[in-house]
Amino acid sequence: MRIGTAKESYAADESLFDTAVQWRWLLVFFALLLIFPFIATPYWLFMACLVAINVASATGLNILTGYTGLVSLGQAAFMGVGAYTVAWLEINLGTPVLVNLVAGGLMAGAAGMLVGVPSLRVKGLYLAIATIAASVIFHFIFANWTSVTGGVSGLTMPPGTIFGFTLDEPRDLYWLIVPITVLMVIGAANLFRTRIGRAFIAIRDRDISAEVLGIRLLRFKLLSFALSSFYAGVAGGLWAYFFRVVTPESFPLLMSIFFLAAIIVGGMGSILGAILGAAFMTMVPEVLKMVVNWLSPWLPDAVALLSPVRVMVFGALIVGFLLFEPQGLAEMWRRLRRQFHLWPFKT
Amino acid sequence: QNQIGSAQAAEEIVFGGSIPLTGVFAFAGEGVHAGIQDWVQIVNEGGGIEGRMLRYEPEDTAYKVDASVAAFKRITSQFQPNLYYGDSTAFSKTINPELERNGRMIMAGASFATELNDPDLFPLQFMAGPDYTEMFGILLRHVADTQPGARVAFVYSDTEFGRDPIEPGRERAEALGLEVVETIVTPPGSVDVSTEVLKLRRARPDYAIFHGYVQAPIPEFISQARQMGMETRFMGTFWSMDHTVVMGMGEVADGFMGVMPYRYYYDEAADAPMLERIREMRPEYQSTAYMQGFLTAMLMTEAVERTLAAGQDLTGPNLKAALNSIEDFDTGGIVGVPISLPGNSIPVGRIYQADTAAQKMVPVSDWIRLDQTGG
Amino acid sequence: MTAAAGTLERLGEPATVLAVNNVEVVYNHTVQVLRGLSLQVAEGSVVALLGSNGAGKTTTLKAISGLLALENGAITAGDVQFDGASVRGQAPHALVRGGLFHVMEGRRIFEDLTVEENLVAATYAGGAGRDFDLVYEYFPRLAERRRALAGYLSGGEQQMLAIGRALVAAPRIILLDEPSLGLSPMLTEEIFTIIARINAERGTSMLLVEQNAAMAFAVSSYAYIMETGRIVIDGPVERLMRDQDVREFYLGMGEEGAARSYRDVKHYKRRKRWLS
Amino acid sequence: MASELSHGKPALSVERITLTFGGLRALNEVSFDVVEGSVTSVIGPNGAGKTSLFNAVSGFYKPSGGSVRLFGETIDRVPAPERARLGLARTFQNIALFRGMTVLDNIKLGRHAHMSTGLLDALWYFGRARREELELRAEIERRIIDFLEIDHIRNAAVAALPYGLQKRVELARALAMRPRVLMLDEPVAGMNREETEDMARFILDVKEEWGVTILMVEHDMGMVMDISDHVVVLNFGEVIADGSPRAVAANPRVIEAYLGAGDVGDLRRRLQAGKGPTTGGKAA
Amino acid sequence: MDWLFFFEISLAGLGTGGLYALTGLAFVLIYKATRVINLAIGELLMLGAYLFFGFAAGLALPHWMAILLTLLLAAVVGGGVERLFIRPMLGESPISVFMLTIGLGSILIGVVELIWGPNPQRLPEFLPTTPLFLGEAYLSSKIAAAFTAAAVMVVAFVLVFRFWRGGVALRATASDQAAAYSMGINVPQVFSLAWVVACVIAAAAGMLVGAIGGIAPTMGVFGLSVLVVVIVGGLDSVFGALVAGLLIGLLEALAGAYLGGEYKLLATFSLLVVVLMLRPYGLFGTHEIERL
Ligand SMILES: Nc1ncnc2c1ncn2[C@@H]1O[C@H](COP(=O)(O)OP(=O)(O)OP(=O)(O)O)[C@@H](O)[C@H]1O
Ligand SMILES: Nc1ncnc2c1ncn2[C@@H]1O[C@H](COP(=O)(O)OP(=O)(O)OP(=O)(O)O)[C@@H](O)[C@H]1O
Ligand SMILES: [Mg+2]
Ligand SMILES: [Mg+2]
Repeated sequence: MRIGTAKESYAADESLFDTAVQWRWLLVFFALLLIFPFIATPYWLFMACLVAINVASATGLNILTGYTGLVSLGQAAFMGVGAYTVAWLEINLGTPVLVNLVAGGLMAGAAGMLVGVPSLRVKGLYLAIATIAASVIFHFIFANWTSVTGGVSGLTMPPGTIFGFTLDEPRDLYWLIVPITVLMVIGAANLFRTRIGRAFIAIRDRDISAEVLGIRLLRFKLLSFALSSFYAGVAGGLWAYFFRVVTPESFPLLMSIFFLAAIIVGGMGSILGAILGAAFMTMVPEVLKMVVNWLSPWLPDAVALLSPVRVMVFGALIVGFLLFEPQGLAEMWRRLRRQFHLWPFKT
Repeated sequence: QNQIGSAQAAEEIVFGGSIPLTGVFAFAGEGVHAGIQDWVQIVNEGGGIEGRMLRYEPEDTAYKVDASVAAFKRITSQFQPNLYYGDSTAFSKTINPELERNGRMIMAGASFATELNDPDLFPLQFMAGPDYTEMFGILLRHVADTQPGARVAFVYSDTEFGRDPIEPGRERAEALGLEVVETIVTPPGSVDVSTEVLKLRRARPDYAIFHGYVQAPIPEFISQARQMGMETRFMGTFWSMDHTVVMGMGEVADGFMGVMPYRYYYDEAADAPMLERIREMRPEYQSTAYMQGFLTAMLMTEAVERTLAAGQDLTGPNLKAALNSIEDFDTGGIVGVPISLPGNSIPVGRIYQADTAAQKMVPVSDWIRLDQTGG
Repeated sequence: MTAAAGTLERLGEPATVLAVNNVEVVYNHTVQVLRGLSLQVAEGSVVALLGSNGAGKTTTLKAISGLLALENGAITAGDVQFDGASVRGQAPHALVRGGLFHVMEGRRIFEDLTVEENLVAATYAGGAGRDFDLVYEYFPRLAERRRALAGYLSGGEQQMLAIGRALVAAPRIILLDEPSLGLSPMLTEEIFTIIARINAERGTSMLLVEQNAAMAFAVSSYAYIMETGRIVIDGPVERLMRDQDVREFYLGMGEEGAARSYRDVKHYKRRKRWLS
Repeated sequence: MASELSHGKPALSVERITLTFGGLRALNEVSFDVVEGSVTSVIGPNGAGKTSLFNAVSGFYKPSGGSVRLFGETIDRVPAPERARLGLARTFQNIALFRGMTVLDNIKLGRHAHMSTGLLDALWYFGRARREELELRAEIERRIIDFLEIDHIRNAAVAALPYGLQKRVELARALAMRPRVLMLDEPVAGMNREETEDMARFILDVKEEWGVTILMVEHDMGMVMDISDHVVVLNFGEVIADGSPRAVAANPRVIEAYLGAGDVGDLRRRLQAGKGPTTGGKAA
Repeated sequence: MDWLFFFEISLAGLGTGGLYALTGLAFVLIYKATRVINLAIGELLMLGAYLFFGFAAGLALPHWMAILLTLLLAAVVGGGVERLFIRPMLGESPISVFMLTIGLGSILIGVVELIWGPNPQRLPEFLPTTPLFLGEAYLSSKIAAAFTAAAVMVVAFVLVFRFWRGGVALRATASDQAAAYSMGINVPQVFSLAWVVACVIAAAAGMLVGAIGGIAPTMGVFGLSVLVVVIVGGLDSVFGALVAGLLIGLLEALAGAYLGGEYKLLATFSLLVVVLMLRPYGLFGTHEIERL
């Protein structure tokens, strides 16, 4: 509970960030994003880009699963569609990077829409499993449509160029990936201030009554699928520029599970949740690895010994969050903020 | 911290590694890890290379490309490695542009993918053995030698790894006058192979070559085939030829053959002092992945030594050139013949066969050397 | 058991089956809903518990039957005694098997089980075994639809099924939460008649939560009225029915005693005396 | 009063609607008119098909025969969401609020079908989407929140609200739908006398001040008889009576099928006399 | 058309189908009682196989004893998992619980890798290996034995559900836990029971699967095919698991034989899509009741 935020107008009440303090923090955050590439090591730049890509994709999945209530285990496959589209365009047509990314997103969006078609009849976890089917089928296409996808060995693409700059290293790609992610996140946040976002939430809470209230179920479910896959497709396209090798094995089912885990750990149905969750889940294995490395002076050969523990910790994190912090990191963050705001009385 | 790092790097020669210590390929990762460690220790105990110590910096990747790249980034930003071990074909391909840009190191890895055996596309990489197609070549050469005109079948898993040598393998077989009567692909992770065995029985091959597996489902395959009374001889490629893996198949493994570029841990051949050394360091059995890691490290340090001896900087191209200059190199018996590395691979191998009674892999052919260009 | 209780009753003061003493209930460790609530149900009697929406009637019943824990609620003070023993620490199913049956608000029938399977489920409460004739005798309509999925029954039929399950369980006391919710006037009357009949014929005690005060008063002998978590007024039904506030707010009668029309209430508002 | 209205223009006419579930005939050739500006109530025993009728009218169920007209236009081919846009709003028997949203968002959702923000506008927000949202907000505040006296809970999560308030929010959401015909399914079920009085007042105000035609299903006979202009009685999916409240209440078939004795005092006397009921358990 | 071949292939397919059905049964049991989609079923199966491996190969116990101990320990694991992880999730959204089982699967993989290492292993032979011929048609005896064991268990369960009132208790609990409590049903006990029995079945399936294909920490992918089975059959239908298990086994075998191994998964998942389009709740699943 914040003290002393009397709203002056409805417009103020409807805005995303309601206080000057929040705006200030936001500015600080953006400033950090701006100077980050100049102070970070290549490793941290790499991780930052990876986090940003995952944030973009997780935000997309959050639209579909967190807000619309349609569980999808096909997010990785949609990323794959985006990545292949981008790689194919870059290799064969050499179209501009941004065009390729949009095309990747649209392609994935179309694929998502197709997968979403059963969602009108198939519900709940049946639908979740049906999306696994989609990822299996896409994997099959990736692996066997050799003339386009390069078969199992996939596509190796040249670096993208933008305004004459070659996007070769994370240091360059950062300026492509992070702004696009920021834009996509802002878009998602905006969405839930409007009728479209509300319709999604209504479908999540009770789809049949939503219909009687004037929401066209098929249209909005498909829209949610399309939008979520568009996000995945763009993220996949960024992924392609980032790694420059796209193979069928790049987007396994496990990756879809990863994104689902990310939004759960972060907090379903929360924009901040997807950001925190994706960042957290991307960083956890790395942090664990560091811990193991720090331990190695004491534990001889700790790397080899403690490695299975990492698999366990990945699982334990999901389980732990669900058991002890089911609202996810976003809720923890809010609690923290509340405490901060009340301390000692107000900021 | 960074300063300390680079100061060290000036002294030490860093050997980085994206090693799959967990995940589906962990069994290989562990062997490789131990092998590299041991060779590094041997070199350092011997005073390093021109007084410069080796420093091995591995990181687990769980056999995931993004984790491997992350490990690479971290290791390269913290140290300046000149040598690197990568874990998968996808990683090798992904990191290749970066390698060339970085220009400071050479890389080898756990992948014997045919694709990587191209010095033009992958100028700073190599593999410490034959590529998968060459493995097939060696196996087929052996088959053609023992039973000219034999009927062969390929059984492979539906992965990049599995599909790699199938097409060239077919051409190769035909060139050798062998008949490829069936190619059977199994989905990754499949358990029950009854239908595949039935298919194989219809084809009645004299030889069936497995590729793309570690162990499962080979034993079940063989056991069902034997139950059906099939006389087919079964063969495997490198990753399914480890002693533990083969013996782990149980009785059915008896007579299972395959190509192996290295000698087994327990080989007491007189010309293998290095194996003696390994047995001293590690009294228990070490896998063929260990040998692979060990030999990789050995070749890399040889390249470093040659580069330093020539008074050159430790750059990727220099190192690779030094590596390519290796000719008739004595591996201390790890490979039974002197080896050369004119391109990206060492197309040498030998056919071993399982003797389950003696619990040994025994050689059934001499060392086979493919001519280097005939991949 | 009922027979024994019956004799006891004749010997003197009826025994108290259920006693709620100064109970406080908190949801999610934060929201306090009951604030020191007390009530008693005598053996063989029907007691009504009335109160406006959100007063905590359902919460009271859940506190008694132990279902509170499922909604992250807890009794933080006071005690509930069933048959002389505290219910705190007893699992809900154990209470049911001991003869305390809760017919929950909103019917809560098992939608994807058939009518008959719903009754089978109730046999877990002990009681009459698998003989459902009694239920079908009270509710012939259920007999007709015994193989239908309960989810497709109409509201009234579902309510019958919910009470039918209580009959199968043959408990000593039934906690009834708004049994007339959504029922037609005739069915409401029917249900209440049956409630009275069960009470009369089988000696089953009842604690009845109901919005239809007139109906509730018709079948019960004693009533409690609660507001925001505590009892504000209680007494024998005869007395309450003469209380001016009760007449006005629960029975809808104007000051002059005749029933008030809904058309006339438009701008009329008077505060309840017990709140001031 | 009822007779005057019965000559008015029908806002909604139901014509020979038939609806079946498998073998079950839930509605059988049901016909009646809802006169513009009236409060029309549908009553009938449980399972008579009242809710099914609502569902058929609002397009959630597809009737197998008959047709529905809204202000003279047939809407049989109009899908449910589109009917909402035409001004057919409703509340639900079992509260169907969206539990993950605040009261305000629930109400805003009611306007959904009348809004035009497209996907790109929504992602960008500033501009058209924002303007539309702010207008909506202002209107809801002015016309609905104040009117239904729910300003203190506008930012509360609906799941935590007491039942009575939830019903009120449902009404608010239906009002946000710009209804021309408002269908209320058991608006006062589970309410005590006092709350019922509040709701009755809102319903009458909506009718009078907003000029909305009201179609209501309710079992609370006191309220139905007091505030309706017209009553339709359904039994086993068929209309068995149709007329002014007074006429319907006196109709012997209605009494037999639905109202029963209707005399609580009598019931009480019977029970207290210990006679035990004689009619208990009788099938309808 | 080579009919003998077709027949043999079909037999083999039905053999695997039996294992699918069995594992599907474990899955359905949990779903029926607790509405939990247990994505860790593959890992529980793997754990069972490893436990047997530990007893039979590690401790070199006689096979019958190893089997008994495995089943016993699996029961303990089932009870423990339910108590520690599932029960606290009562009332949470199905998605959360579904994710929880994914986490659980990951934990199990880690534990197994920690104890037994990451490498694939062979189970000691405990199934008959003498070949079996039906007329001229060959059938792997292991598959036949596994199929028989699976069939017996599945049929036993179909009967139990038909004639035992516990079946009603199970479904009642799944439908509405609070209401089940209020019927006097011991809900925690139903939960435990479902998990215990399901884990025992999964362990049994694990031993059979391991006997055929060997064991590895990754063998949980078997669960993926089982997922298809239970969706096609209907999540809450024991009979559906049986029918769909056999159907999927058959389809996989035929696709593998006539189209090639790469088509196996494609075929089963395509079937899944087709079935869901026609019957959104699987072949025999209960429709969710949707009313306004
Ligand atoms: N699970 C819960 N968590 C938090 N608060 C709750 C919960 N259940 C009920 N409450 C709150 O407790 C209060 C009392 O609720 P309760 O359901 O007991 O009222 P009631 O008297 O039965 O009302 P009604 O007549 O509407 O049924 C309400 O304010 C309600 O919001
Ligand atoms: N989706 C459905 N499938 C099958 N039968 C249904 C369905 N919906 C309603 N029914 C049946 O249709 C009949 C009418 O139901 P409806 O809900 O319309 O009754 P109602 O008049 O609203 O009753 P109540 O006053 O109890 O709400 C009932 O017998 C019910 O079981
Ligand atoms: Mg209540
Ligand atoms: Mg109704």
